[in-house]
Amino acid sequence: MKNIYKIREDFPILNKKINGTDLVYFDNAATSQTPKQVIQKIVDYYEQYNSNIHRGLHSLSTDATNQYELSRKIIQKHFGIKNNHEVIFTSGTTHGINIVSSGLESQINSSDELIVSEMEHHSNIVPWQILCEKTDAKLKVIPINKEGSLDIDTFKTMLNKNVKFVSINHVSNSLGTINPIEEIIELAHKNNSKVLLDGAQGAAHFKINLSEINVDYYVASAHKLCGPTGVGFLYGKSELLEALPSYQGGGEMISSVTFKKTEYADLPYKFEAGTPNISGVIGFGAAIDYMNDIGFDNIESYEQELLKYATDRLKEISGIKIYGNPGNKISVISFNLSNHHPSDIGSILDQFGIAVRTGQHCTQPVMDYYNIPGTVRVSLSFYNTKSEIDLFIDALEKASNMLG
Amino acid sequence: MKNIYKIREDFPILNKKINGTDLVYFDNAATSQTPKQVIQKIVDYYEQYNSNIHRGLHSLSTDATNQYELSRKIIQKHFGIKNNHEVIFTSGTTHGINIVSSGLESQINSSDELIVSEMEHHSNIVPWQILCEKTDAKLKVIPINKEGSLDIDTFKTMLNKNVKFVSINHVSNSLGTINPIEEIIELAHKNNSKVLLDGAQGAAHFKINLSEINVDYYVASAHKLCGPTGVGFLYGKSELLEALPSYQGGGEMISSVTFKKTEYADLPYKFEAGTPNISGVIGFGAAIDYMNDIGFDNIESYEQELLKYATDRLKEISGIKIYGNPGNKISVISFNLSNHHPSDIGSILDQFGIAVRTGQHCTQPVMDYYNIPGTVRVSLSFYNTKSEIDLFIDALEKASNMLG
Amino acid sequence: MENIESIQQEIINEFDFFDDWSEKYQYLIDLGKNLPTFNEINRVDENLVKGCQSNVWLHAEIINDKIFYTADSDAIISKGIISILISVFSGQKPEDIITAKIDFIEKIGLSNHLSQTRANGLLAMVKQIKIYAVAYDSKK
Amino acid sequence: MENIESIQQEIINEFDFFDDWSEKYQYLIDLGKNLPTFNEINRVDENLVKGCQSNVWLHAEIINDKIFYTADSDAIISKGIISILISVFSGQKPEDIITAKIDFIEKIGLSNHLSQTRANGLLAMVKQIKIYAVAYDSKK
Ligand SMILES: Cc1ncc(COP(=O)(O)O)c(C=O)c1O
Ligand SMILES: Cc1ncc(COP(=O)(O)O)c(C=O)c1O
Repeated sequence: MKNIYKIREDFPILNKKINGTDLVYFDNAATSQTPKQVIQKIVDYYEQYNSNIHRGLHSLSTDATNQYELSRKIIQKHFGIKNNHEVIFTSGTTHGINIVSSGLESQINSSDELIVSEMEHHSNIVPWQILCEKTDAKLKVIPINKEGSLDIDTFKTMLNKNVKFVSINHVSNSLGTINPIEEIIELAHKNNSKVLLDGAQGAAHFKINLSEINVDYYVASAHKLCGPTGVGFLYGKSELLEALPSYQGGGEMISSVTFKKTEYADLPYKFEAGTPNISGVIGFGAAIDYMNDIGFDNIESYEQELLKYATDRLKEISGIKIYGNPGNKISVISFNLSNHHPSDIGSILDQFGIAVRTGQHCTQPVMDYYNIPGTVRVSLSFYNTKSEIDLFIDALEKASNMLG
Repeated sequence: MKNIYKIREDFPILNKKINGTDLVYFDNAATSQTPKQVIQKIVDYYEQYNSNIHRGLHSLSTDATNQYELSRKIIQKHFGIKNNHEVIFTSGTTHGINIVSSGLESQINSSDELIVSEMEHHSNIVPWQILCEKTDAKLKVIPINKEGSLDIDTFKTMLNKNVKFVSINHVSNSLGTINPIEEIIELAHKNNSKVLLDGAQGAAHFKINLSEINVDYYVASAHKLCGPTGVGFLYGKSELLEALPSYQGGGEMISSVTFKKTEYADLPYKFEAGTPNISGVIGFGAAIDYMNDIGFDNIESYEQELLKYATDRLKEISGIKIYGNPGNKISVISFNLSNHHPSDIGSILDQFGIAVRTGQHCTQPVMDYYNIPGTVRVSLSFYNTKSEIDLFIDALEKASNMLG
Repeated sequence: MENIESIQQEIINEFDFFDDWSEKYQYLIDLGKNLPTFNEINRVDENLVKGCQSNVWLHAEIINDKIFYTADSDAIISKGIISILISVFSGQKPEDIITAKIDFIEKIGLSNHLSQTRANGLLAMVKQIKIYAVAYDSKK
Repeated sequence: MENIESIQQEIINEFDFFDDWSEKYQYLIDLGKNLPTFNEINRVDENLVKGCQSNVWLHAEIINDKIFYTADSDAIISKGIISILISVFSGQKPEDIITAKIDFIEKIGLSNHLSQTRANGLLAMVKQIKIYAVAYDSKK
């Protein structure tokens, strides 16, 4: 991998001081930081060729359209997607899931069942609850076990001819668990159920080939992938996206409008109504290029090294309880310290310049499962270092002393 | 007003060369350009305090949340909105209209009527067509006249007890017409119909006080207001927004999730599911601050001066036909030259570095009304100059000669 | 009973002794630990203060025209903050609580050391304290 | 009839004479004006080429195993572009059209002077020309 200190130079925010001390940013699962290459790409857009895209005849519009469509190609290639028009730009993971869940309304009826898991992010629970409310379909939940893994045996027993859809995250944002998605997809497909994979957490940590795993839908957010806020993408197999009604009406997504009859445009435009987040999409492409320059293999192995180091060091502290101990996990550690409330730990760590997330992490069912109000979550990225982990451990020990 | 050349220094893109000559950007109605103050604000976000907002305990999250919420306050104040929670951030005008149109589904039935006008942007037609398809309600259309004004007398005869909703643009993007919205709102309210105002074009050209005009819903996009792409806002009266179901399910918009029961958060979060376009929202606030620094009164009078100058100079050219001649219009001129196709004019103007938009401008019914394939649209902004208009007129004359 | 203003002044004086944020936090934590035990009967949803990251329960009762507050939280720093608020407001008259100007929070320099989320929580607590006062006042 | 490659070369030579974009555009415009009149019978929706900013109609018929194209547009520059395409492809054999490598567009330096929208339109026209050839070829 490129030298870690060289990498850190790419991230201006890592020079920031908090309360007089160096920022240690361990909240990467909420939002990753943005390298200057991506920031510069966004600045270039606004300084050089800011313009509305498609249908414009002038040069700026041509440049903006080309760069926007280049991002689609970068994403297509990176995620191993067969057809360019299967990449739909969204405002983020949540938006992508909602396009699918709301679009399925006419295909789902009261005898159908949908499956999610107990470890899903609220964004992958609530849209399906809404769909079930509208259609009277049943929402079933794959349970988790103490290790924080999915109970695949139970999942197998849940599959029956009524199960039309399985929506599951690749990686849990609160526990870090990497789910056995190949197995889940195969089981679901044998059962004629379609599968949506929530890649919000997975996409940042390893490369995935969507054609190979043969998933039906996939969603992710740029802001968790070194990219800008307000943009993400939805992948869907052509024939499924074509069968899905468009989510929003507006400009760009139609080919002809009269008050008698409106004709919808082809994929992907059918789902991209209105002026999109052009600078965001362009920054998204730059972010994926940036991460590929670092190399996902390098990222993965370095992050695993950080994970091991942080876990080992955390375990030295008495009273630490880590939630989730699955065989496969990303560099996310959710823990509590003695009986201290996570928000007490988080507030004190912040005074030491250490940014962690505390609370339920939008996964209330996971907290309910462990019967806790929340956790302190440390999520490490490829630009973090072992010495930052040391600072964090020091601060945590001090917090522990203060709280007594 | 601040000196125009000082203002132009704020816009880096205005130094751009196209095909060897200076860029003349006259496509402001599609997307306005972005001043360096706004670009810097976006850069600051990514370099200083990029973080997921709300519920975070650490400093970055506090900073990001404060700045995000500050933008809500800036918008609230600028648009004369009573309550802060009545400002909902969206990904743009199209998104805002769709939140309302799709949310009304349960309140509209087959005996109801909805009214739009013949001059609406597709984004303010298609969502209502979809709603009507779902509910069997009727979509009625206020006709326009040769001047490009709404036929208010006909509108009056269209109002009856079945009309539940009127959705109308403040300013036409293809003709520039400023509609008599106070009158329309009053007539609609007397008829117990709610009104949505599409402010995509109006917001950039003059200040509007939403409480005073007493409109029920209002939508706009930042990218037409010197702000970034992928962000806009929806205003709605509290009681109406509360009665509207949330548009998307996900994080942030719920207060509690269990598989038995999910409780939705209060306004505005109920409509802001998922990680929003944080940098976009913050840039949006900076853009409104920037425009207020220039002063909307100044902007309005200077743009009217440009409009008059451009119109006069255009009329000197033989074969020019301008579409729309309403009493009140913004600095937008839609025209054709002899029998030349607008795309021929546009292509040649582009070679001279002049960016105009050609085609239907997402208002096909307007083109159908005039029975033309499209127009050349020149849309001027407060950072344009009379000498740019001269360059445009020169180029247009040359184009006319070339086309013969 | 001292009045609200002078109690605030005492708190400000107290915090003036501290050199840095960690001493302030330690003080809050100690206050939190010494908060009187909350009557379990009052640990009900109606007493939950909305808008805090941790659960905060706030109970009020009126005795001889004065309002007495008791409270609890599952987070110790929240408890420390509550403890200060109780020392300011508990035992005061509804009309005084309603009109009180609360400025000690900035003056003790705590607002710099509270995240937005916690600051919102604190505001929510003050608001709830005042709402109780308004409710009792209007019943008189 | 010359073959596709040599016709392309002639076009490239022709454009080499021009000094700047305006001469190229003027040439396209003149070509557009001289495009033979389109038979009104063929102005049907099925002949519309999708993806152009202006309407482009393209008709093909086979005479003695060769394909003859006629076309029209409501925009003159599109007509000029079509005119060149017709001179390249019309009268050629389906199999030659299918396999032809089209590189004159970049070589005449027009791609720099065509907006993306027009370039897409041009691609759409070439695609449609090839689709007709494939259709006739498979019927043989
Ligand atoms: C009048 C009007 N309404 C709606 C829109 C759609 O705005 P957006 O593409 O930002 O969603 C536009 C943009 O061109 C417009 O001019
Ligand atoms: C697993 C998972 N799914 C979905 C989301 C929602 O992503 P966004 O907020 O970008 O829409 C997140 C973000 O925290 C996540 O971690």
